[in-house]
Amino acid sequence: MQASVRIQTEDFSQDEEIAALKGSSKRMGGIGTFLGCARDFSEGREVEQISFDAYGSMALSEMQKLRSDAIAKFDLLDARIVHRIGTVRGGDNIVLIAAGAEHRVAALEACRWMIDELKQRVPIWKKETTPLGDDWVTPHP
Amino acid sequence: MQASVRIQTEDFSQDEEIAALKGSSKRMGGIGTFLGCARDFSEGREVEQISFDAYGSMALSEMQKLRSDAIAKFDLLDARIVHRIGTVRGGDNIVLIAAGAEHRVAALEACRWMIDELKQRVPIWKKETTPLGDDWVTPHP
Amino acid sequence: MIKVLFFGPIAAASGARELSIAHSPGMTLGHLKNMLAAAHPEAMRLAVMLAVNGEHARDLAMPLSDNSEVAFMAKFSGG
Amino acid sequence: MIKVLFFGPIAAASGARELSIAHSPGMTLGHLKNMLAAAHPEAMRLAVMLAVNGEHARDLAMPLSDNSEVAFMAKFSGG
Repeated sequence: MQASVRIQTEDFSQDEEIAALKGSSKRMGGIGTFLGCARDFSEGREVEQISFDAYGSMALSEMQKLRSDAIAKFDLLDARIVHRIGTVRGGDNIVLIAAGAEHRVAALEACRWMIDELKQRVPIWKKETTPLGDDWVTPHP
Repeated sequence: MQASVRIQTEDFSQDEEIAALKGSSKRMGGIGTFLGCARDFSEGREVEQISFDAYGSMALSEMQKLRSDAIAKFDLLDARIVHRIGTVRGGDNIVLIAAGAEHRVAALEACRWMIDELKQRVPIWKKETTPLGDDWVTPHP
Repeated sequence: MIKVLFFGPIAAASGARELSIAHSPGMTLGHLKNMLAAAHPEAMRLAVMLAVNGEHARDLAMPLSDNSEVAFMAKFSGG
Repeated sequence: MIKVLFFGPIAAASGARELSIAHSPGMTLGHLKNMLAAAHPEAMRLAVMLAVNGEHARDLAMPLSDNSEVAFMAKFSGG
């Protein structure tokens, strides 16, 4: 079975991640997931592809801390985080967050919290390629 | 492709539902899902299996309204709802809610709203089989 | 005739999933409910929601047309 | 030597992903930042986050040991 927290160039399967998550407990009544995908349009411009750069070792350790923090904060039974790097195109998967809990509220709130925190804490950078050239994305405050 | 809203005895694949959801727009940047699963333990008792009964025609039409309401309320690009009936065991899938939007907040909030509303609006009933016998579940207020 | 539907806990308590009740002129949802409460008191104590022809109904004074489908439903527990 | 890491927008602006800077006794994170700002002013204007040996660092008075790995990072945009 693959690790609960990963950074990888290849795509992932939501079914496989959910199966791994479920494997950790039969007390799991609710699983919340967030899947971030590449949009083919951003800030009014067509986007041909998106490339990701990461400070790999720090990103992985920050994602591992984030998973542990979420499990403790929301009393989760398990959680998984997978982020792709390299180059993706419109419609492709970028990031998957999954949180499993006894009940739905914790699972969904943890999911929301993890994706918000990931954007703040994890050293990954996104470059959009448009017909006008490449742009490193500056996140909105 | 299968319908966006379904009631069925057979299991479903999250990957297939997400692929169908994504097919409706390349502007989709965030997909939130909620997966409800059968727990093998409830209210302090072991649960051997869970059976669902539904007022099929009304349940389907209420789920279709719920999907349309969520799309309008959260400005979603698409949404899907699948609920199983019949009998399931610990760890099995029961219900999948998926919401796709341009951005993550709408996708995750819609997901939370849809599962809460589904429990209020959709005529489906759950029976738990425990070592002490069968119990129709009375939801907490 | 009025087609009455019972599901889940109400079907279990009444031992029936479907009943046919004769329609009479001026019959309301409240009349039907009282008839069923007399015949199936335990089951009908669970009936906190009503639907007429697949739509939620709350007004017991609602007149019922012949051939209506009326569901008496326990609190939902899906999801 | 101090190993300096640049990623994403900072690597693009500086044209470098990794630099080796001689370590000197008493050297702080602030000293290193000033040296790099002189050599790569445009890139270093983007550096709003710092990490020393893979941990977030905020205190510019922090002394740097020899062989430290220091990353100067633009605002994150993953997810």
